[in-house]
Amino acid sequence: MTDLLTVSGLHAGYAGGTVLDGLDLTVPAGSVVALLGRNGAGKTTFVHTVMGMLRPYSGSVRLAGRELAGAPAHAVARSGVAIVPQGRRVFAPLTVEENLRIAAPRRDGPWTVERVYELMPRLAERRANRGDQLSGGEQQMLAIGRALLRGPRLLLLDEPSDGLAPAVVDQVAEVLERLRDDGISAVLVEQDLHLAFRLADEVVVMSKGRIVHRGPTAEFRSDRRRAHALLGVA
Amino acid sequence: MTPVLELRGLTRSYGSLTAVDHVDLTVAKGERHALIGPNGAGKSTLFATVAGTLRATSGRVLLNGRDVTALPESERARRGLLRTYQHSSLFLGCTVLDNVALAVQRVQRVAHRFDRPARGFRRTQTRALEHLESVGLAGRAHDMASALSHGERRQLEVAMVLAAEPAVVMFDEPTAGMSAAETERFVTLLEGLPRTLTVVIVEHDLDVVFRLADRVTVLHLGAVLASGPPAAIRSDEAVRAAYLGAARTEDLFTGGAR
Amino acid sequence: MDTYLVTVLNGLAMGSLLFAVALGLSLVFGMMDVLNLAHGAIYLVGAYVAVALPGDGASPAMFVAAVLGAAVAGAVLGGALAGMTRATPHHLDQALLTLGVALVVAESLTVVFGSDVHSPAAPAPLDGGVRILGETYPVYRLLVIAFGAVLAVAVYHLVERSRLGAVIRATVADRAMVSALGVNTGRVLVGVFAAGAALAAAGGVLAGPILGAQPGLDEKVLLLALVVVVVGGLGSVRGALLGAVLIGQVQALGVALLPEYASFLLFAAMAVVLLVRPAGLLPTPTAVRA
Amino acid sequence: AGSSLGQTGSGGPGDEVRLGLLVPLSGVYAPLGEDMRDGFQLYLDQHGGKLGGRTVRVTTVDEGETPQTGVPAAQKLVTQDRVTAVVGVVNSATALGLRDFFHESKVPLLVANAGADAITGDRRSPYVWRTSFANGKVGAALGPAVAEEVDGGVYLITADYAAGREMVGGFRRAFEAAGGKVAGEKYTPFGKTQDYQPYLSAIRSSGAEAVYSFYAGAEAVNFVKQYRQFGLADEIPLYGTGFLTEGGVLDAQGAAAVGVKTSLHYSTELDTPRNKEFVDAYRAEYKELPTVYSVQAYDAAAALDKAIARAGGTGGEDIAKALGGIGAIDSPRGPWSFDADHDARQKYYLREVRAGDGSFVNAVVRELG
Amino acid sequence: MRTMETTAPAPAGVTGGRRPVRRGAVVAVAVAALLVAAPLVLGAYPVSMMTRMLAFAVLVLSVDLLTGVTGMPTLGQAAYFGVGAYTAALVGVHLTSDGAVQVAAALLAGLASAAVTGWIAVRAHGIVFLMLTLAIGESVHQLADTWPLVGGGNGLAGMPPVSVFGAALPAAGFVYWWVLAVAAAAFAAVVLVVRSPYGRTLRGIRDNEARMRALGYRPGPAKFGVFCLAGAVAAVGGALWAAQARFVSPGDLGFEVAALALLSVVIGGSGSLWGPCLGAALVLLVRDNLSAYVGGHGALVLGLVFVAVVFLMPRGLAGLARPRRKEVRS
Ligand SMILES: Nc1ncnc2c1ncn2[C@@H]1O[C@H](COP(=O)(O)OP(=O)(O)OP(=O)(O)O)[C@@H](O)[C@H]1O
Ligand SMILES: Nc1ncnc2c1ncn2[C@@H]1O[C@H](COP(=O)(O)OP(=O)(O)OP(=O)(O)O)[C@@H](O)[C@H]1O
Ligand SMILES: CC(C)C[C@H](N)C(=O)O
Ligand SMILES: [Mg+2]
Ligand SMILES: [Mg+2]
Repeated sequence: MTDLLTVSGLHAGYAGGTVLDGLDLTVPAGSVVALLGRNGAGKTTFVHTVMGMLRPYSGSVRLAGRELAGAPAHAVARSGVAIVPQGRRVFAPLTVEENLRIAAPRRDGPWTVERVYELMPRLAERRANRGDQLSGGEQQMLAIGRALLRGPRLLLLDEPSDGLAPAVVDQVAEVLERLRDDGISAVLVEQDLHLAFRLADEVVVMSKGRIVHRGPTAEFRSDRRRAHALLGVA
Repeated sequence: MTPVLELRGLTRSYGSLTAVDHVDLTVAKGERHALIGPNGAGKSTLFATVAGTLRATSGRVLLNGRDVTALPESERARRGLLRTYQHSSLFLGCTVLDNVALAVQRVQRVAHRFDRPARGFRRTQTRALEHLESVGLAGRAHDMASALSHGERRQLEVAMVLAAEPAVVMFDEPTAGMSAAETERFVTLLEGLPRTLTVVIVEHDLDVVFRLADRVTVLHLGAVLASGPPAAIRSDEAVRAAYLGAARTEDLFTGGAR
Repeated sequence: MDTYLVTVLNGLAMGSLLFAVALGLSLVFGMMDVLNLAHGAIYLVGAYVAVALPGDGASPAMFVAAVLGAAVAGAVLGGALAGMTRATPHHLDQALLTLGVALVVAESLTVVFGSDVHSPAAPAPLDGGVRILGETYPVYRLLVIAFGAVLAVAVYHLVERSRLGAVIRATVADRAMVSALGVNTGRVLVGVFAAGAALAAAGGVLAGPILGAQPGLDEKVLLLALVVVVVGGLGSVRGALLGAVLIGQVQALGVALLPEYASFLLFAAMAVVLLVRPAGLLPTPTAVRA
Repeated sequence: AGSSLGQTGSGGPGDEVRLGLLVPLSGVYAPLGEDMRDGFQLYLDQHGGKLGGRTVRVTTVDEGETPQTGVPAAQKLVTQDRVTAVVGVVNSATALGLRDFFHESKVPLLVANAGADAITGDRRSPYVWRTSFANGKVGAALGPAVAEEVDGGVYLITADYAAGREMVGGFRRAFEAAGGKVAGEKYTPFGKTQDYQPYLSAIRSSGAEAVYSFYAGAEAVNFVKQYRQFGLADEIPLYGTGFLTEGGVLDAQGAAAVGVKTSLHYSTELDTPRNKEFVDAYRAEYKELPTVYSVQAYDAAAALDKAIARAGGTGGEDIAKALGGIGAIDSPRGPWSFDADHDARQKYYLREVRAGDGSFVNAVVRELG
Repeated sequence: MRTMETTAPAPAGVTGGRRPVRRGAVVAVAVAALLVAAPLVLGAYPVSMMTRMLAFAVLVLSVDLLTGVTGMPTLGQAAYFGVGAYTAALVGVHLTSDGAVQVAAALLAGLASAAVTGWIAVRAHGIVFLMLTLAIGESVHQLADTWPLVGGGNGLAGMPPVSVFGAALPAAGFVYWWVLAVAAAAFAAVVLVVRSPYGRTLRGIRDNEARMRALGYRPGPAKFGVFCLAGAVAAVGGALWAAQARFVSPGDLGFEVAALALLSVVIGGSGSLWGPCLGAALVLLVRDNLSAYVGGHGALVLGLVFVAVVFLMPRGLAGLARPRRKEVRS
């Protein structure tokens, strides 16, 4: 199995301060890696750096061998990476429909706006609402739909279940499972361990900007004590 | 049992959409009341209408038996009715400490004093630090709020609202974005709060809901679908269909003792 | 009564000019969230292009060429400004930056053209007047009205009805996120900026025969455009149009009816509108946040 | 430079005379300032760089648009550059604001444009002299002539600021004293009016037989052009103070100004040998026609020339005293002298804009009273 | 003057809080000493220049209080500056040359005029507030320009030299000391307010007014209060300006003054109080002095300075005092 994403020696942070301190991570093609860790561990920083939304101080980010570190986000996006950002970041002044339309690439992809509506009918009902006239959960659905429309090879999911009702989490999980089966890779940052374990092939735990654990999901689940220690729960 | 918060036929529409539809709800003093429901059910809208951020289309809000429907948001807050935001709403250009101190100094009635530097108001500073301590942010007191991660902001949001010494506090998905450890701390914090304080909480994390709540109300399409003790709600078929979906009962971890 | 009708007509002409100038400002401010204080200076560049036309009473073809030339010059300046304003997302810093550029541009124009007042003539066939309701009215101003109407329709469709418009609005809301959707936001920014500046410069040529060209005109025009934009509501084409028509009438009809208060009218009108509708007459719809 | 705790005064005696030229080089008055600078320089050039037999060193500073910049600039000339006398000042408020300063510093100020009546009226100072004009007098000069030429009411319109009100006020007094009737009056917002159509409509419907106005700079251009564009020029004759059609303003107005009649103390078209010689010299040097502003500064140099020659030394006090006794100055505008108020006592001319060869000029119709 | 430690939002990570404060205090004392000693060594013109800078800095201080601290960008403070200047001049011409009386009268007039006009403006936000204050400023300017009682466009002249404790101050250096003393007092007062709980309230309003309401604050009165205070401070600046120039004209409260004041705040680094005061000095220096060397094209220099500041000092002059860090995209 080849690695789709290879990150090595990544240093990044804000205003000169360092958050990621020489981080290495690989995501094999067709697999889902769950990225876990306490608040402030640096998960979002990592995801943003891969996406090109934050310029790393140093290090390498390779997608299928192509160096992306330092490339602007639109270039990263065009090489097949899509993000469901933390905090949703839907476009407030645009309608649901417009939010989706501007995400859809001009050429045909596997996803269409109609298919997103089918997946999340709630969005179809609210298609004429502006982004900021949606409930929190509806915004999260929109953010997921927007990323799917990009038809990515690599999905960066930063807490996609945040704010979703349990039933919807279920639906989303099903979709992601199907995508995984279709060969899409993903980095899944999650606090909902049910969802993380259900989707991930491997679990990576971050703490203070470093990776402190990496292993198959089943192995991670087998040691409750270690897992609790890693995640900071007594 | 004295009702501290009563909603009578509370309704709020956005144009043709009635997001909150004739909701009647009574919350007793000291109660831990959970509000759950599918996305878009109207939970946040309900909170905003009760808090006074949004005007009610019709219906009334009673706080300690007094009608507060006509009062602006700040007046309701002064009477102890406060809420947190689903999307953190912080003072991003201020320090973490200042965020909490803003709440504290209002309660201590020194918010408009300008005869001494703020540092000189010891009581305010210590109180604010205590609140930060309680959510685990004391170490970041002097960082800018904008430098907090998403989950840290959620914690600050909690500290801020508690620092405003509410009589009734409405938490809108407080643990969304908090890690397991932080969620645990939040639940412990809530459990430790005195029973003079009334809590209404919206949550999608059912573990939290069922651990904390005395009573649970389910909102669906803006209206109350069911209301009752947690056990009754958990087994309610309608609730299951509208909200819970496939129950996730399996144990997360397969090995080791708990 | 007839007197006032001609005044109303004239208010339309001024409104039309204001629209052309304010539109660019409104687009750049409302859509790109950059307060471009160099807008007036770019307008002035256009006005001086009209001055530089060979001789008075140029041919219409020459005049059209001047409009296009000015638009290109404006676009170049606007593109440069877009590049510069990327340095900072803060409104006040942008104000400082664009004002600095405005001073440099305006002062350079003075170096080249001197500080004398210039007043280019309208293209020869349009330089006359027609009798309307017993008064002589300059033909050129009628043309300006027509131009404003065409511009309004065209831009409305482009901005508020197309995918490009949606991308632009999204870029203001969250630039990094749009970028993460594969859109080169730098280009969007430059494009909108260039278009806005091109409008300003073209407006300068168009207004040349009416307002002339002289040092200091840039500030006056900028101020008027700001008033129009704020009164109309930021970022909306219809708002800019309504604001321009309103301010045009305030300065024509209002001045005719209340000459003693002429100097207070502009700001009084603005204050009244803003007190009643703080977001302007026709803002881009903003929802109440829960 | 020493301390700043003592009184300030002008530079001590010496062979060289240091003069300050305070004219606007930026802002709306810059065209005036440039003409003044050129006029002053021309006089110096014509006299070998010497005034009253002494070598002159000129420091030019920018007056800017308002006293905000003008006053500090003058203070710099006096306290830093230690000049013996200052020439210039376009803005009346700046001149008025500087009065006390020059008075107390005992440094002569030769105002070469600013027209406020009060500069040489109520608060006259032994140190402040004016080689230009007083607003009211320029306006008044035309009053009797218009009363005589026009049969019917005259409409008054001007920019709403001190100079506008003084000029129109001066005109009105003289005009009404000569039996003229005012058909209406309007004061348009100063510096804020670009479109005069509402006022032009009002003029038309007032039934006035003539219009009297004062504008300067861009406002003058717009007013005169629109006066023609809206068809009034062919129906109602336009009179005004000379600034309405002076210098660069007239160039910009072009044909639209033809027929406008104004009063002023100078015109390039004055048919005297002294003026011809001046115009030729000026043209040769600067490739353009002089303006009244050039002449006012030119004459300030001439006045200083005489005063320095008369004065025993080059101290400010001596020169100020000497200025009172210099008698008539043989100027391109015709002979003039300082009156008791330290103002220029001079002739005014009735001028009419006519097409010259290739450009437009203020032809001199006749002398005014 | 306890200046340096006033960098309004505390820099991130104040772990080593001690040393910067002490260094700041040293710099503050040094600056204060230099300011006091200036007239002993400098000539009359530089000292009068510095006097104007101080007066203008007081105006800029009031703009920073509104713009940087409270988040209300204003183009109207020149109006209150003018009110103060005219009041001081009127008192000087008609009543007394006592500087303290003039300053006190100006302060009250500024307070009153801000109170009368402020209630309209404080209801607005951002650019709308900016435009409303501009409207106030232009209207007051128009009034000054046409009102005969204050001399109209010709301005108000004839103010005798200012006196302090009965002694007239004829020389530039003494006027300077008087202005320095009052400006320092104004600065100290504003610093105190900004660091007080009320200052925190104002920063809260700047960052998130809706949230303030949800916490039980009434932002309206708090904003009105600071608006009045800023009006009073600006008016004190105006009185000081008048004390130096001994002449007031509509030009002193025009748009240009308002704009330069706002720009000084940005140049200095908004919210830091001392930065904008430096910005004020820089702006006046360029406008009044450099202009002479470039043949009336001072605006060109000023424009280049503005552009340079944005690129070289992203956080204004105040930013230079903090360790420079790499900027990153986010
Ligand atoms: N400003 C608005 N204008 C129009 N419709 C709105 C507006 N705000 C919310 N809505 C709609 O009202 C409904 C209720 O929204 P609300 O935010 O109260 O839901 P919620 O129960 O909090 O959902 P979630 O669990 O997803 O946060 C949603 O369908 C939403 O789309
Ligand atoms: N814009 C910023 N400026 C400065 N520091 C920041 C910024 N954003 C995040 N940080 C800091 O960087 C660290 C990592 O933040 P990050 O958002 O990557 O954490 P995270 O693991 O995603 O946390 P969470 O679970 O809360 O989302 C935190 O200590 C945070 O305080
Ligand atoms: C003739 C004008 C240029 C006079 C000038 N406006 C003044 O203030 O006096
Ligand atoms: Mg995160
Ligand atoms: Mg919600």
